[in-house]
Amino acid sequence: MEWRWEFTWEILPRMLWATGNTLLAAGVGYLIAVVVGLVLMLGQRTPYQIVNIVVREIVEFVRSTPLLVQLFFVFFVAPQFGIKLSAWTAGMLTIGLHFGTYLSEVYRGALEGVPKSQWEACRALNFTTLYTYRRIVLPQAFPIALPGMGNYLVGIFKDTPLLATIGVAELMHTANALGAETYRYLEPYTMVGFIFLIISLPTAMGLRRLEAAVDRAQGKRRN
Amino acid sequence: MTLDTLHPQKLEDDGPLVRFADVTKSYGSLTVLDQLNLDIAQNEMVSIIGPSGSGKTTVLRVLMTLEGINDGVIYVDGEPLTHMPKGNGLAVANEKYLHERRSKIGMVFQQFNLFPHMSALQNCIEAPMQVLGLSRDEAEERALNLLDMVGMSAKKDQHPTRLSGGQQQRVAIARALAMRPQVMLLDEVTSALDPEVIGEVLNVIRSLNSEHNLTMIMVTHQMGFAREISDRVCFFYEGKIAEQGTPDQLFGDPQNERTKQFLHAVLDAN
Amino acid sequence: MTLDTLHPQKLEDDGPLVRFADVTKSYGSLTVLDQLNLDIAQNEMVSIIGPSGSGKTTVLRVLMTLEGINDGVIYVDGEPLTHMPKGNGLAVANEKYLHERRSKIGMVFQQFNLFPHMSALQNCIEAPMQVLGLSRDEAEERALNLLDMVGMSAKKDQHPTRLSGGQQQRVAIARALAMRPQVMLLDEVTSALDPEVIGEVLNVIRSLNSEHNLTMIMVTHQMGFAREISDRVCFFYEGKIAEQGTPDQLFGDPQNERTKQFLHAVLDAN
Amino acid sequence: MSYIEFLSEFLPRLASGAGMTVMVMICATLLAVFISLLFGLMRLSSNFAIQGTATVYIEFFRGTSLLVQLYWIYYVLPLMGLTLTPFVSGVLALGLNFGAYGAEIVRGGIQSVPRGQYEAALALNMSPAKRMRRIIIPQTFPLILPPAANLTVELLKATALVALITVVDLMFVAKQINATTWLSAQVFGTALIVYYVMARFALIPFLRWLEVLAARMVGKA
Amino acid sequence: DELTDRINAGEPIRLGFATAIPWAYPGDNGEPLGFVNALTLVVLEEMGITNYTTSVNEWAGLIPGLQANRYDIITGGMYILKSRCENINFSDPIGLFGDAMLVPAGNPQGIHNYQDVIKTGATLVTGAGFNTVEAAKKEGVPDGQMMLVAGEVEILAAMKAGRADAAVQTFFGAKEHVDKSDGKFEVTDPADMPEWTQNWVGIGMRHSDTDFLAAFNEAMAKVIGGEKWMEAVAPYGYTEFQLPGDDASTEYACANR
Ligand SMILES: Nc1ncnc2c1ncn2[C@@H]1O[C@H](COP(=O)(O)OP(=O)(O)OP(=O)(O)O)[C@@H](O)[C@H]1O
Ligand SMILES: Nc1ncnc2c1ncn2[C@@H]1O[C@H](COP(=O)(O)OP(=O)(O)OP(=O)(O)O)[C@@H](O)[C@H]1O
Ligand SMILES: [Mg+2]
Ligand SMILES: [Mg+2]
Repeated sequence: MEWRWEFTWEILPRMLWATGNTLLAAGVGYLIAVVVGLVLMLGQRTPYQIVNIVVREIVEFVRSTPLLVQLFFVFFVAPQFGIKLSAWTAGMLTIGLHFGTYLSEVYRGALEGVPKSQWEACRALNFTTLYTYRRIVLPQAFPIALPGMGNYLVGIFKDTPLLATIGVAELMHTANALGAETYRYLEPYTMVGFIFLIISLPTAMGLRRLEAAVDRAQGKRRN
Repeated sequence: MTLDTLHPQKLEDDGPLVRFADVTKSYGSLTVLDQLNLDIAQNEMVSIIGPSGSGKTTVLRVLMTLEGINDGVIYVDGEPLTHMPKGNGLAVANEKYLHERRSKIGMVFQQFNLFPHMSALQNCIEAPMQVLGLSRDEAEERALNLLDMVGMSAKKDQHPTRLSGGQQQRVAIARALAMRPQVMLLDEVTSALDPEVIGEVLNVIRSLNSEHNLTMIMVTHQMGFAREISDRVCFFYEGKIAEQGTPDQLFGDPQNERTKQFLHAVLDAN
Repeated sequence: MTLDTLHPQKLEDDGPLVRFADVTKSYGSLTVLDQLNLDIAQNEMVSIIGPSGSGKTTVLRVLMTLEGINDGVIYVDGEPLTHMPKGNGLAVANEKYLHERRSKIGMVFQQFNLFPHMSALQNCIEAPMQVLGLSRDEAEERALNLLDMVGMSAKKDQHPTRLSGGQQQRVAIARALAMRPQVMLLDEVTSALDPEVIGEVLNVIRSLNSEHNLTMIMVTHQMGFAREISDRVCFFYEGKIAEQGTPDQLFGDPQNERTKQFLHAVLDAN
Repeated sequence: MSYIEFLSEFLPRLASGAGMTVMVMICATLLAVFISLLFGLMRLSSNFAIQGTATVYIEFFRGTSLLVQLYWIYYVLPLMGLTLTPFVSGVLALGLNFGAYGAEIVRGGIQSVPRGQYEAALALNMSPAKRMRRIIIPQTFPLILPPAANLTVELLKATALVALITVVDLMFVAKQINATTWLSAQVFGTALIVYYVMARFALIPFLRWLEVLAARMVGKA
Repeated sequence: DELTDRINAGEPIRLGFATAIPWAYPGDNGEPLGFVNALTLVVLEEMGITNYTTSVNEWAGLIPGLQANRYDIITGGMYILKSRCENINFSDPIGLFGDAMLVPAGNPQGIHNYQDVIKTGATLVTGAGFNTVEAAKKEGVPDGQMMLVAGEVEILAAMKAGRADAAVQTFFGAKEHVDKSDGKFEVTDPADMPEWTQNWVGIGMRHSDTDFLAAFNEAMAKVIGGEKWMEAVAPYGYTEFQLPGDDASTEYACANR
């Protein structure tokens, strides 16, 4: 099965248009996830045990069930109970909530990476808990969380193909359609892979830069 | 804890600023503070000396509410620290109550615990601005002033990782002093300081002590320092105060066996 | 670095064990070690004193190869430390070469740097087993012996987070001594120790010094300690040795202005 | 038919599918862990070639979607003369892909161990390998485990994709049942619950236990 | 060719199909059910081949799977279309089939074909990459009215969720859905659909396996429409109406569909 250039050029416009959709879905989804994640993480550290447990269970449920199935339910089953969201809204909300639960775990791990002695210093200076988080703990947790957060930025982008099941015409959806219409899979799939690469590579590099910059800003010595 | 032993009402006003009443603290089977009783008056400078592991740091940590206690009460300014009056008994203090109590106390740690992501100056202005609500200018003025007193103004923009041991310690001292606490807890602040700097720090502390009538409790291993600065020296042994008195008394003619032995060693060393 | 200034060939055997030849170390614009020259003989005990920020810790760090140097050469046992002979010049040393050089040197850090995931005992047997290839029994025997000498055998199974400052420091000392290095670098090891323990530690060090003819370079702020233990005292000022000599000379009648001033302060403090 | 009837009729098949899911899960996890450590360490190597290789690998597998990799291994590799069984294809794709993510986590954890620990190990003259294995890596566990747990749970769910290449796992069985009964809500609802149960009451407790273990190891707990 | 050699060597022939009731689908143990499988087995038996294995795939993966040599023939019930002919060979037609509309019971909007869809402005759902997509486009259904989802499952789900007013699929597929969704839906008469969307179905094979193709066609010619044939497919609702007819030829389909 040899590579056909003219076919490649022929489908390129459709692929690029789909790429736009993919980026949009991933971008908005990630923004939602970052915020939701923070809420879910703090929701597990409130003084109220009940709240903590409830939030914990929500996180566990969402993150331990497949996004694919969640999308199916939100889009196809929820309407039978009167909740009818557009493919796009349903898609981005679901993916955002889903990755929000992951990020909440990333945040948690990072927080535990901040030495206990830093909390003690804040006590001694009589900072309020909220303030301690905002100015002392989170800034130090941030560099620890960055690699994980980067992972999920790339990850959410990578998972947008799942939106195909509910008919959001992103890259994979288009590649499948093209493949199925023309029965040539080599070009569409290879192009998808390639497009994913040329988008996620610079992203990842940017994240590296960011990590380094943050460390420098915090006067850390690199090993 | 046994509440019946306690007298919840406020102590009379001319009473001690800090009072440990039968305070016991233990880690599992190990008793670190053993029914400790200790009163410290307004404006007094108390040094705590004693062998390693005798509970010196722990005293400061419980007073800073970094560790809970197993029995007894600690009074600050006449009011119980870890317990708040409730009905006609005592209930375990909530965060709000502790926050208000803590505002009277400041501490310098043996390991400095500076904020690594902030410059020396930022480390010092953070709390005054946020907790005391000073304006940035006021806070900076105060901080620069203190950093200058401890000879660190040249390094004010460096992050802790780029500071030497003594430099870090001096920043830590400035950070705590910037809060103008009533009671200041110093845990071996002189350990990383050379005699010269110790001299300077001494002066800073003295001046603050007189100007802002600061009360001080310091743990130290440097007898010279203890002798120099303190009104009273407490010799700790196995979580108790084995002996206490003015520097001259304690260093001059110690009564307690253990104290003698300890100070004897000191003379060997210096 | 400028290789022409160097003499790669091995120094004569009766030469110094450690030699700093015009060593310069700077962080950006800040010069921390300024063309430092320092020879230390086999079995000698050298104390380094001096104001905070004068480069004392840095000397130890570069000798331990924790920091690179910008100029000059450091010789250990006659062989260049950071550079290995190659052709008739010097090339930057590779890991293997450094590994072999380092085996002669041990260090105790100002901040202890104990391994938090290991008990006191494990901290002490890890390297002897992994690096020197001792059997667990040999390693434990050696370690327990040392922990006992520094009075820590009771806490041998505790993790560092559960040890007091002085206890951590003593474990750190034992850990370094367990490697039986030829040269031992001590950075303010006495800072967290009370005079009693200092006495004990002193004896440990002395005995090792005589038995295993250990050479020692220690940074300290406690003049008493320096005077007590060392054959030679070096007064550091701004990355240079401003003055050096036997304790009696240096403390007795210092020549250099800066030294006088510094020691004057000392007398104030003690 | 009522949900009870539905379960009594199809649960056995779903269960057997779940069995296969667990198989895939375990194999893929082992592969992923190995790759994470390998490339996580390579990323930190000072040797440019090694570091470069790791970076390329990680970015490639993070950069292209798992689905694409799966299809590549299953449909395109045979065109190049390498035909792997569906099971192997699935495990391979999952392991390689998640390994890349794991490597980043490993790297992050290692880099956040305090510098003083490297210095102490070096001062004791431990070889770079020993420094890593005995001192640094053990200390990274408390930092690495929460995100790693995330990843493992994700992997469990990602196994659903192997259904697309004819591995008879939970998702595959669910699709089969659905295609004959068309009770989508019940079928996929049940599948969802099965995944949840596997994760919530087997996988996650196990990972939490590891976290506690690690915390105790560094004397935190 | 390679396949013939393998079969002569006594190796089993590998049938590849997706789950599309009643065309072709696996039993609990993966045994080949559905009429395409049934009649394929009849032909193979005629060829003296009784030794076979099966592989159940995603519909969209059927042709790549064949090209990746993961099975030898596609018995999924594929229309013979030009685009497909470029990638694989087809046996002679095994039948002529039409699409139909799946609509809510009582067909409120009166949708019977693509033109009705355009008129009513209804939303039409079908699977991404189904041949019906091409058909709808040719008939002029605007993209705005088309809803493309992953497959049969989502098509029915979309109808149940009321996200689409009509679904277009094969008559058999639609009928299956009607049977399995207790009276919620009904299927329109295939005859109402444009004639040209009627399609012949063939068994898919690799371009390379030419000898096998010839042998298969030869054997099929003997049994098609015969007694064995008809009783094999009867349980799945395949009747003589579906028989391809004598003028049917794969070449014609490849050229015109
Ligand atoms: N990583 C670094 N980056 C920049 N400057 C540094 C760094 N490390 C040390 N310095 C500076 O180098 C100088 C010497 O540091 P060093 O730790 O040797 O001092 P020291 O003699 O040990 O002082 P102390 O007695 O307080 O420990 C100090 O002024 C310090 O600020
Ligand atoms: N978290 C802990 N868990 C268990 N034991 C502890 C803990 N913290 C301290 N200890 C023990 O409590 C005792 C007193 O500790 P503390 O830090 O008060 O000693 P110290 O007087 O400050 O000694 P040093 O002068 O060496 O700092 C020590 O024996 C120590 O091992
Ligand atoms: Mg202490
Ligand atoms: Mg120093």
